[in-house]
Order: sequence, then C-alpha cells, then structure tokens
Amino acid sequence: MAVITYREALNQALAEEMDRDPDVFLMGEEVGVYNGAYKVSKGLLDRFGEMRVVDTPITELGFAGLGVGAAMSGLRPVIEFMTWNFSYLATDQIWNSAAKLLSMSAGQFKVPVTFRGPNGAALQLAAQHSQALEAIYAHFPGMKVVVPGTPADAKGLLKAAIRDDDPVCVFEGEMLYNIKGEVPEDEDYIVPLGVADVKRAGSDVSIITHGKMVHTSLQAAAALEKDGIDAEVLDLRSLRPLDVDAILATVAKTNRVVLVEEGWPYGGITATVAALIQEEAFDHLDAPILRVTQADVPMPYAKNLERIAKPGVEHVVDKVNKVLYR
Amino acid sequence: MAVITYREALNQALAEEMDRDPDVFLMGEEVGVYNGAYKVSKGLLDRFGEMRVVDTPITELGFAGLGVGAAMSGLRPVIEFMTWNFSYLATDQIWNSAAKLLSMSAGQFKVPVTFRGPNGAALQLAAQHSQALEAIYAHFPGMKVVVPGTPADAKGLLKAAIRDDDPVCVFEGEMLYNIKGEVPEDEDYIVPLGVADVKRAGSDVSIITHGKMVHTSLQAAAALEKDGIDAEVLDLRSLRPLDVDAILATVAKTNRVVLVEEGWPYGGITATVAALIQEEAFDHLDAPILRVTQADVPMPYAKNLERIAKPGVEHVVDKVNKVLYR
Amino acid sequence: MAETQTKKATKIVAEAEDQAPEAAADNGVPGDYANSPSAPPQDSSWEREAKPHLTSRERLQDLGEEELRRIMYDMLLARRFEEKAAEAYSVAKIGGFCHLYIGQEAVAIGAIHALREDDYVMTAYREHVHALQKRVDPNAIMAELYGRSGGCSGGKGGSMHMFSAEHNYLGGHGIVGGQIPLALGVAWKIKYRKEDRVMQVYLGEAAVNQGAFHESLNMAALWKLPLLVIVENNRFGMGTAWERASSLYDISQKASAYAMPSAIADGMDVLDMYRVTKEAVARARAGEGPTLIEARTYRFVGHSMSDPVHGVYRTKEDVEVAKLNDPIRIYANLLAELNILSQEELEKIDAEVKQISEQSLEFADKSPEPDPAELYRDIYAEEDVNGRLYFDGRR
Amino acid sequence: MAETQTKKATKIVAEAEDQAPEAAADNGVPGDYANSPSAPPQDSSWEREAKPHLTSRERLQDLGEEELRRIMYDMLLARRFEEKAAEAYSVAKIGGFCHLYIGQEAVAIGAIHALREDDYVMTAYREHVHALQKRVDPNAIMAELYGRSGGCSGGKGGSMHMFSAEHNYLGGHGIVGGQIPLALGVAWKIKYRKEDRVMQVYLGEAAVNQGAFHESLNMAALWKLPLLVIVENNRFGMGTAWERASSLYDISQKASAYAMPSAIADGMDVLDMYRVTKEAVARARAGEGPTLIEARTYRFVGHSMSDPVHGVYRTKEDVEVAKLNDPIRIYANLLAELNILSQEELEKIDAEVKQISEQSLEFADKSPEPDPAELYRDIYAEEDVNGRLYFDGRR
Ligand SMILES: Cc1ncc(C[n+]2csc(CCOP(=O)(O)OP(=O)(O)O)c2C)c(N)n1
Ligand SMILES: Cc1ncc(C[n+]2csc(CCOP(=O)(O)OP(=O)(O)O)c2C)c(N)n1
Ligand SMILES: [Mg+2]
Ligand SMILES: [Mg+2]
Repeated sequence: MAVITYREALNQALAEEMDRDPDVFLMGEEVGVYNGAYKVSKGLLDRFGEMRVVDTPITELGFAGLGVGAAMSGLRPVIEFMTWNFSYLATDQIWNSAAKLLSMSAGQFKVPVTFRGPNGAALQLAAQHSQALEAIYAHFPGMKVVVPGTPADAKGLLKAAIRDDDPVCVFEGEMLYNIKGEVPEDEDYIVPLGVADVKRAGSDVSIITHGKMVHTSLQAAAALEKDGIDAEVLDLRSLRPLDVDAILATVAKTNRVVLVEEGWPYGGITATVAALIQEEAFDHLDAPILRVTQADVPMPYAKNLERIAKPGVEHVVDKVNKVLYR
Repeated sequence: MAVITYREALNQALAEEMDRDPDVFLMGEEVGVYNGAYKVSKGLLDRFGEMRVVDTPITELGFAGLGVGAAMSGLRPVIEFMTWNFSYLATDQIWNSAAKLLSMSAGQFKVPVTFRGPNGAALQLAAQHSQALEAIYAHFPGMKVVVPGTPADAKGLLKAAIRDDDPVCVFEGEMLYNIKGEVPEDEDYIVPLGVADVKRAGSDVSIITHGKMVHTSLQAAAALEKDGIDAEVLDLRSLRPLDVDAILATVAKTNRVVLVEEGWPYGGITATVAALIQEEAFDHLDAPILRVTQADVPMPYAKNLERIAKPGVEHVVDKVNKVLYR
Repeated sequence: MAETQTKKATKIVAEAEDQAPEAAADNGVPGDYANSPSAPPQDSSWEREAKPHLTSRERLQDLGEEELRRIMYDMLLARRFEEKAAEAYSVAKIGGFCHLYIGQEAVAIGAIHALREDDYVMTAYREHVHALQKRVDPNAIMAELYGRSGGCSGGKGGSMHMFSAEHNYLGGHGIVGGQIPLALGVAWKIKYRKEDRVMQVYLGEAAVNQGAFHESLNMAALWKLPLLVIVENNRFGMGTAWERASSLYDISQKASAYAMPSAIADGMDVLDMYRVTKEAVARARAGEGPTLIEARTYRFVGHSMSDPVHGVYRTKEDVEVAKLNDPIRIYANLLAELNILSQEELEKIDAEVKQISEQSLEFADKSPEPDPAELYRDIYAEEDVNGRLYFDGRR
Repeated sequence: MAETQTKKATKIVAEAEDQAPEAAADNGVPGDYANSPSAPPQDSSWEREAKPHLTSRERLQDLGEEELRRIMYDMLLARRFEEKAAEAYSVAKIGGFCHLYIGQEAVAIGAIHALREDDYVMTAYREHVHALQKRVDPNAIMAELYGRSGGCSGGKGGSMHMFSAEHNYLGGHGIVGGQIPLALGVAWKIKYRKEDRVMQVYLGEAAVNQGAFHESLNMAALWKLPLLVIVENNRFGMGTAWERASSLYDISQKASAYAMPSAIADGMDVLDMYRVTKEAVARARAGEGPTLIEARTYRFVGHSMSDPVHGVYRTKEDVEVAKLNDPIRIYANLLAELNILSQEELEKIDAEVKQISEQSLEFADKSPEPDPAELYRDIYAEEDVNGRLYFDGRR
C-alpha cells in the first residue's frame, strides 16, 4: 500500500470512479482550471476534459440543483462545495429535492449524487468559514452522510458514495488534507457506507467519534494510556447509515462512553448517539455518557479564543476521567 | 380572559407590538393584501399601512436577509415564512448572518429580528410541505427558538420574541391555528423565553414535549389516566433558551421520561434533551428515556401512510408503558 | 355554417365553464362576444407585438387535421379532467393542496405538442395537465390525487408531486422555483450524453423573482443547454399581482441579462404556444441553447382549491373579462370557422373525454390505499444497508 | 515640470508596487509607459464609452485642492497599510484568510468620497480599504487583523468581518453575495425611517451570479430604496474569469432586468468612480431609488494571501499590463500634471501614511489578546436569560 495524503486519496477516488464510469463527473467552483481551491481535483480537468470537470459560477443553489437533476436523469454527479459553509445556500435543493425525490416518485427517480467538500474549522477563518455541519445533513431521511478521518477512509468512502444510488454527503476534514496514511491501491477498494471502525482497541472506556476528532481522540487515548487508562476509539465514519451494532458492541465492552464531535452540541451527532445508547444499552452504562463538542458559539477569529472554542485533547481526557469517576 | 384562537392570539401579539413600537414591521409573502396565507396578519395592512405590513416577492433568501439587515440597523422586523418549509432557501441569511453578526462584531450589531410561520405537517400536503423544522434552527448558537402550543403561549412568546434583542424563530403549529384557549388581554403580557410550563402535573412519568405534540401528549396522558397512570406533561415552549431546571425537576419527580416531538429523530430536539437528561440526571432515571418522533421518512401524501408516519397518541402511550416496564 | 358551429362550440365551452368548481360563484355564463367587436378592449400593455397577425389558416402552421383534432381533444380532456378532480376534492376524496390549471390549458398543451415523446417536461405544483399532456394515464393521475397505490407516484406524491419516468415526465415540485435548477441538470445530462432531446421546464411568473431562476438561466446560457424555460404568466402569484412583485413588467426581457433569446407567446392560444415553442425547440436541438418563453395567460380559478376565485387581489369582473378569452373557446372557434371540426365531432370528443374523466374517478376509487409497508420503501434506493438507516425506533 | 513630477510620482508608485507582497514574484518594475503611446493597447471590450472624454481639469469636477490631496492621502494610505498587513501576514502575525485590495483602491475611495459620514457602507471580505475609507482607525483595523482586543471587532471578526457601528461601517461578510440582502435591509430601514441617508454595498463581479444579487435588486428597484450596488469587477472570482462564469459580459446591463439605472465606472480612476457614484447618490437621496454601478478594475495581487498572483488563470504578463494602469499612478500623474500636488508634498504624504501603517503594526502588536471570557460574550444580546443558552457543558 502506498502512503499518500488524504487529499491525494480523494483525488484518486475521483479519478478512479471517473475512469470506471463515464456517467461520473465533477462540478463546482474552481474544480477545473484552478485545480480545486484545496487541490483535491488536481489534474482532473486535463485528464477528463471540460464536460467532466466543470467550473461553475458561484451559485451554490443552482449547481447543487443541477447535480440533483442530472442524477435523477441518470448521471452520477459529484458536486463540490468549496467548503460546506457555503452549502446553506443549497440546502433547499439537498433537503427538498435530493432527499425526497425517490420517495415522492415512489421509487421512479433515484438520485445518485455526491456532495462533497471540506468541513470544520481550519485556522482563524472566523465564524462564517469555520463550521462542522454534518449534523444538520444527517437530520434528513433520504440523505446519507459520511465523514472520513483518514486517507484510506477518505478514498474508500468517497468511492462508495459515488457508487451509491442515494444522495451522499461527504464531509472532508479541511485540516486533514495533508495528513498521510496507507491507502489500498485496488481499484475496487471501497469502505462500505454504514460500517464503523475501531481505530484503537481498549477496554476501560469507549470514545466514539468521527472525522478530524478521530485524531484528537487517539491523541487523548495515548495521553490516557500513560495514566493507565485503556481507551477504545470507535470511528463512526458513516453517520447515516450508522453502525449501531458497532456502537453497542463497544459500549457493552467498556460500559463507559465519551462522545466527541467537532460541531455544535445542540442537535449534534453526539446528541443522537447519546440518546440511542442510553435507550438501547441502558443497563450497560456504568456512568452517564459525556460529550465533547465545539464551544456552543460561532467560531471567533482570535487565535486564543479559537483554540479554546475547539474541542481538544484536554477536553476528551477530562471527560474520560469523569466517566471513570476519577 | 378572552377565549380566542391561536391565530387570533398571534394577530393580537403582532398588532400590540406594532402599536407599542413603531420600529416593528411585518414582511413576507401575502401578509398584506391577502391578509396572510393563514390569515395570521388579517387586518394589519389596513391598520398599519404599506410600510409596516409588506408583501414581498417570492424570494425567501432576499427578504430574510432584508430583515436581518433592517434589524442590524435598528428596526425590529417580523419576517413571515409562508411556511417554514420554504425557509431552507433563507438559511444562509439566518445561520451565517443573523446568528453570527453580534458575535462577529463583538457586540456592535444586535439583530432583533423575528422569523415566524407555520411549521409541521398539516393534512396530506406531502413531503415538501410537511416538515417540522425547529431542530435544525435550534442547532445554531446565536439563535433563539420557541414553539408555542397554545393560544396563550402563542401570544406571549411572539410578543417576547419581538421584544427580544436576538434573532428568534417562532414555530407556529400549522394545525393549531384554529384551536381556542384563554389568552390574557394585558398589553404587557409576555411568556418569557426559556421558561417551560407544566401543562399537566403527574407523578408516574414525565412526557416532555413542545408545540403541537403538547396536545398529543395531553391526550395520551388522559388515555393513560384511565389505566391508572399519572403522567406529567412538560411543555418546553422555548427550545433555546431551554428550561433545563424544569426538565430536571420533572425527571427528579417521576424518574421516567418519554420525549415527544413532531419532527425527525436524528438530531431532533428529543435527542438533545435525552442526551442532556441522561448526563445531568443519570441517577434519577429508573428506565431509559424513550422518544416518540415522526417516522424517519419524508412525509407521504397518502392519507393512510401519513397517519402512521405522524407521531400519535398511541405511540406516546406505548412508550410510556415501556418506560414503566408494563 | 362556420358561425353556427362557433356558437355551438361556445356552448360546450360555456358548459365546461359552468361545471368548473367556481361556476356557482360566477353567476351568468359569458356570452359569445369573445369574437364580436363589443368585447371589452384588452389591456394593451398585456397584448404585445410578439404575436404576428396571421390569417386563420396561417395560424394552423404545419399541423394536419388529425393533429388539430387531437389538440382539441387534449384541451377538452384537460378541462373535463380537472373539473372532475374539483368535484372529487369537494367531497374530500382528494386532500391536501390541489392547484387547477383551468384557463391556462393552452400553455402546456401547445408547448408540449412541439415536443417528441423522448423530450422531458418538468413543472411546479400546478401540474395535472402537463402530466396528461406527457401522456400519463388519466387513471394514474386521478389515483395519485386520491393517494392510492395505482397513482403515478404510488400515492406518495399527490397533486404536487406526480412523476412518470416512463413518459419522461419529471414532476411535480412544490418549492417555488425549485424545479428550475433540477431541469437545468436534466438539460446538462442531455448535453453530456449528446442526446437529441430537449428539456422543458415550466414555472409561474412569481418564480421569476427567485434566485434559483437567475442562477439557472445564467448556467443554461453559458453552457448552451437544450433548456426551454416557459414562464406561465397568469399575472398572479397567489394574491400578489405581478406588478406588485417585480420592478420590471416584461418577463421576456429578463432573458437579456443572460444574452438568452426570449419570446412572448399568447398563452390563451394553443397554436401560438405551439408556434413559439417549436422555434425554441428547433434552436435547442440545433445546439443553440436555451430560450425563455413568457406565456401570457390567466387562471380562471383560485390559486388552489382552498383559495377563492376572486377576492381582494382581483375582482369578479376581472375574472369574467378574462374568461372571454377562454383558450378552449378560442381554439374551438377557429376549428369551426375553418370547418375542421364539426359540431358533432366536438360533441363526440367532449363526450369521450368526459367519460375518460369519469372513469378515472372510478379507477381511483377502486385503487387500494398503499400498503402500510410502503412507509419505509423508496426512502433509500436499497433496503439492505450496513448499519441503521432509520432512527425512529419503529423499524 | 509637470512631466518631471509625473516621473517622480511614478517612482513612488513603483516603489509601492515593489513592496507589494508579490514583488518578489514580479521581476522588473514596470516603466513609465502608462502615459506613453507604447503602452499596450487595452482590450477594447473592456474600456467602454461610459467614461466621458474630459480634459484633465474637468476630471477634477467640484473637488477642491484640499479634497484632492486628501484623496491622494487615502489612496496611498490604503496601499501602504495593506503592504504592511501583507508583511505581517508573511510572518504569521495575521492568520486566516486575508484578501488585499491592491490595485482596486480607486473603487472604494472614489465611491465613498461621494458619501457623507452618516451614509452606510457594507462589503464582502476584501474590505480593509472600505473600513479605512469610512474612517475606521487604522490601528483598530490592524489590531483586528491581529485578532486582538483593540481590533474594531474585538478580535472576533478578523480580516473578513470588520465592523464599526460608530462609523456606519457595516462589515465585512464572508459569504459571496450574502451582504447584498443585508444592505437591502439597511436601505429599507432608511426609507422606513425617512432618513436622508444612502446605503452603499460592494460586491465582486462573481457575486452577480448569485441568486441573492437578483432577489435584492428586484426588491430595491420595486421599492425604490436608496441603495447603491457597486460591483467591483476585477475580472476574476478567485481563478475564474468573468467570461467563464457569466453568459453576458456586460454587468451594468443586468440592471435592465430590474428597470434599474446603471452605470459603468472606470475603477482604476478614483475621479471617475467619484463622478459616477455622486450621480447615483444624488438619485438615491432624491428618492429615485437604487443604481447598479459596475466598476471595472483589476486586482494586482492574488485572490488572498495564500493564492498566487498569477497562475493557470492569468499570466504574469496579464498582471504586468494591468499594473500599467495603477490607480495611484494615474491619480498622482494627474495631480502632478495640474500642479496640484508637488513631488515634495507627495513624498510627505507617503512618509506620513507609511508611518501610520507602521504604527498600526506596533499598536496591534501591543494590543492584548481578547480575554478568554469573551468566548461566551456577545453571542446573545443578554447574558442573563431564563433557561440555558449554551449546550456544550462548559458553561
Ligand atoms: C419557496 C416557496 N415559497 C412560497 C411558496 C408558497 N406558494 C406556493 S404557490 C405560490 C405562488 C406562486 O405563484 P406563481 O409562481 O405565479 O405560480 P402560479 O401559482 O400562478 O401558477 C406561493 C407563494 C412555495 N411553495 N415555495
Ligand atoms: C457562497 C460562497 N461561495 C464560495 C465562496 C468562496 N469564495 C470566496 S471569494 C470567492 C471569489 C469571489 O469573487 P468576486 O465576487 O469576483 O470577488 P473578488 O474576490 O474578486 O473581490 C469565492 C469563490 C464564498 N466565500 N461564498
Ligand atoms: Mg402566477
Ligand atoms: Mg472578482
């Protein structure tokens, strides 16, 4: 297996799927001539030409809808939001069209569109450009949502998303593009939607998380190890479908749970997972489930404020200690 | 106290606040000449004139943003969405502007705008017109969200929302406009944001809910009473701010909780409340918290499917029996 | 003789009007003065140069008599079918919102007549006639209105969300303007796959103000997509007159912001709709890109079945005057005048479409409700997934 | 003498260019041939009739010498200030995105010069100069870039979200097109309160494609609001040339879709910006409604500090040719030619603004970081509420 970046893994996924299936095309702002604002689509315009790598005007509502319409008539569009922050403008087409067309047409129109782009706060981009938005997308039945945390998962999940017949949102970590990891080269390598992954096995406590927070959680686990605490880190990878079995399995194993996410708490992914665990594994819990999220505020620009607003290793460690009553 | 409809209560709230404060105006589709698609603004154009009751083109993004801009420069706009279903088009202005301007400007620009309109499924309006959307709005720090369930609360909460210096979303029940109830006539009657209300006291189980589901829950409580079960029904009324004290108080009293909401479960209000209760009142719980929500599907048109998709009395009764291990 | 036929044709139309849901509110059937000099003058800003002054014969263009008769059939079927739907609605056989097309029939019928079967049509929520004209079975449409399993959307869509993949009928959308980007995507697909097809999307004039309209027109023109954007300008968006919603009256002129060709069509004249649309279709097929067509029409009924025909936003007289321009009358008169359709033939057609409409009610009534298990079907394309898809604890 | 002064003025400008962050990438200072016949011909579709051919003197309009000098000061301050910001960015004193205005200064400076203090300005994220021109303290702007408590947004906004209520400077918005409906709302407020004020909103040309632009223009025109919509057409939205993003090249013409007056201004000529804007301001004050102004300009720098100056989307030569049209050079040459500003005076101004810029760095550096308690301040207008406002379990 080659060691490549998360960015390259996504680029490979796109290239391979475009090679495999002529109905796959990529569309979004700056994906072509500029090679992508975050260079995820580097080289694709040269390779696949103007009809398959398409620069759009800055009209998120319009081109997201275009993707849905193209998907309902048989293509497999990959629509890039330069960042997910801009997708609010397109939510009507995602939630009222993409998520509902199959149902409203009683199965006549599948919508195999993939929406993707960077998500979450990078560094000092301030309130409008620093949002982790997977939770509001997972809210809607009809949608699928994945959040890869590693290069291998990025490639496998994006490929699975493109092949999937439903609308899938892929939330890439804006801060993860440069991380490296081993990535399978097999063209048919995919990570199926709905399968979580134990990123670190442990027995004392379960840290359940996804996306960039997988790394924060692993760092926390490493820190806790020094303290004699053996934490399991479960990476959900896919939020809808959600691997409930894997969640219940780790809870049954450790009986203590800390949930970690990058976004806001109210209606966050951790809220749903907490509700689900206490309902389905009540008797397995030796302590309340605790959650770590972004501070419940719009992200401030100032470096010091931003640092304390983001969920960090110290928050995870603190909550783990609490669920262990230490 | 006069007995009036929920619709009239909202109309009174608007008229009184417009009388009281010349900076308050109402804007939206059909609010003027047509007297409101749901007649909430009946008579207001005649009374307050064209600058204060303003019919807009069908441009939700544009006029929601107009409301935010007018609010940041000193007015107190009330922006009506003909229904909340159409508000997706405006989310960028609500979430990226209204919710963040105070913070981004470090307190220089308050945004005292009220967004309001009918919410939730009525009868056979199908997938795009049958959504209960309070959860995605409560997700955002900077926003306030209220969901009145009765005429008195409708008047009191809308008046409080208009007077509030923050952006407030008022989710009116599309199916509640015709219900009647006693409503205080005092011009300064308000229901403060963030105060829940015990709509029925009880000792065996707590049903925590809001909006239209208050009625469903009360009906369930009545049915349960015949079975010898004494249910408490707590109406949250306000989702953000959330009356956590009232929630913890009822949990401490009954030790068993069923949460009920009209919308979808993933990221729903009930998810957050369940997460919160198990965290803050873990030792008070004698059973897992159970939730009742809409079926996790886009609302179907067919009458029979719609009926079973909606959360109903039987679902609440069933979950109550479950938390009582009956 | 032509004159006699005209009178009789008028009678059928008047009868059709009588049976429209609002007949009760509208006392008095308008007389036959639509074609007489005593007809009230039309608002001149409304009637524009765009429609050339053709002789009656020239108006027929390349259409053969069979085709002309078929159009008459389509027009009457549309009217009779919706009258039946209105009846069924009034006895609560149909629920939800139900937006009738009565008065506007010439628009979709004329425009879709300029298409081939494999061309696509998409519209908003006022859609029964578009579906009919794309040859979706009237039974399936009525069953959909009834929310039954025999409906063209299996009962899940209702009046606003009809679909028929088989007929290239792409719905049925409820968000004002929401269908436009979707249609743009279908037009993109046509170009992408190098197909010889055309995408027609319809919208009400009020949707022109929506951002979605503008974003889509720009992309359609920029990429020269085979898209026909047909604005059904019936002068009102619910209770808001167009001039109260737009700073520019002339919709066709909005195309100039996109360097896109545009045209105005007489939306009360099925042949003018056909004429204008055909040109645009030819351009689209030739790879010359999109066209904006403003069809000037009028809605004789309320915005939906639950709204009044007239009220604060337009008077009873306004509606009556507009009805003098009934598209069915106009067309029937022309065919009569040219001796293409005899009174007997017209009556025969009318009887036939009435029967079809009547039968659709029976079909719908007998069609079973959807199986409750449908609740969780077709939410996702696959039923077996890894992990859990639904979170309501019911399934 | 005029010629000598011109040469020297050019030297200062060239020096300014040298110190721009991209100087290293751009070998060779462009010579003085901006005013010589050997200058490369301008793209004729770009330079349009709109700008009248005035004599040098006529170009000054009603502006007194003091004012003309002040404008020179503003132009140089803008340039020097941003050069300093770029320096600070390159040593990581400033973080996040940082979009410089170098090359475009004439637009905001000329247009805001046509306003009064109590008029409002709002723009997107390329905003330092707009804030400066609304007389926000350079120290407060630099401290904001540093994310410090002395910043005009208390360090919470950064480069993209500067605000100063006191100066009627309304930000600083990061969503392309998002500021336009907000500005529409402020214009509405002005009309609602019957104030004698004007709202100026700026946007890049790429924002013209956004639905928000179209929805807002329609309402502004429909309700005759005192709104000036100033499109800063610098030809690119990031790496996308305008002609690849819009089916119609001419932005000012888009106003015709709203029956709104529009104008093209030379965005490299501060006096032409002033001229065109002043007319529109007068119209707005007279209750005659909004105007769309297309300012044709060019960005000499990369889209943001993290983007290259040139690359796949434009060549180094393109940028060099454009730089011949440096707005500071053009203006300095004019004042020199007319003997309004001597070389010494120009140098004095330059020294002064350099010092102010330098000082702003010092001020920013010394300004403390925001108090950590600020994290939960100004999220809501009130701190004491019934119920809980925050859900992170931290507070
Ligand atoms: C985005 C959105 N806003 C509001 C509505 C409610 N609504 C439904 S139809 C309608 C009027 C539309 O008028 P027009 O586009 O002219 O079409 P017509 O009904 O005249 O055919 C409105 C406001 C909606 N469905 N979607
Ligand atoms: C809605 C939205 N989409 C995309 C972006 C990312 N983005 C920031 S600036 C920009 C280009 C804007 O170009 P233009 O409007 O011409 O302004 P300029 O940068 O040239 O001043 C893009 C695509 C954004 N901020 N908001
Ligand atoms: Mg209309
Ligand atoms: Mg630009």
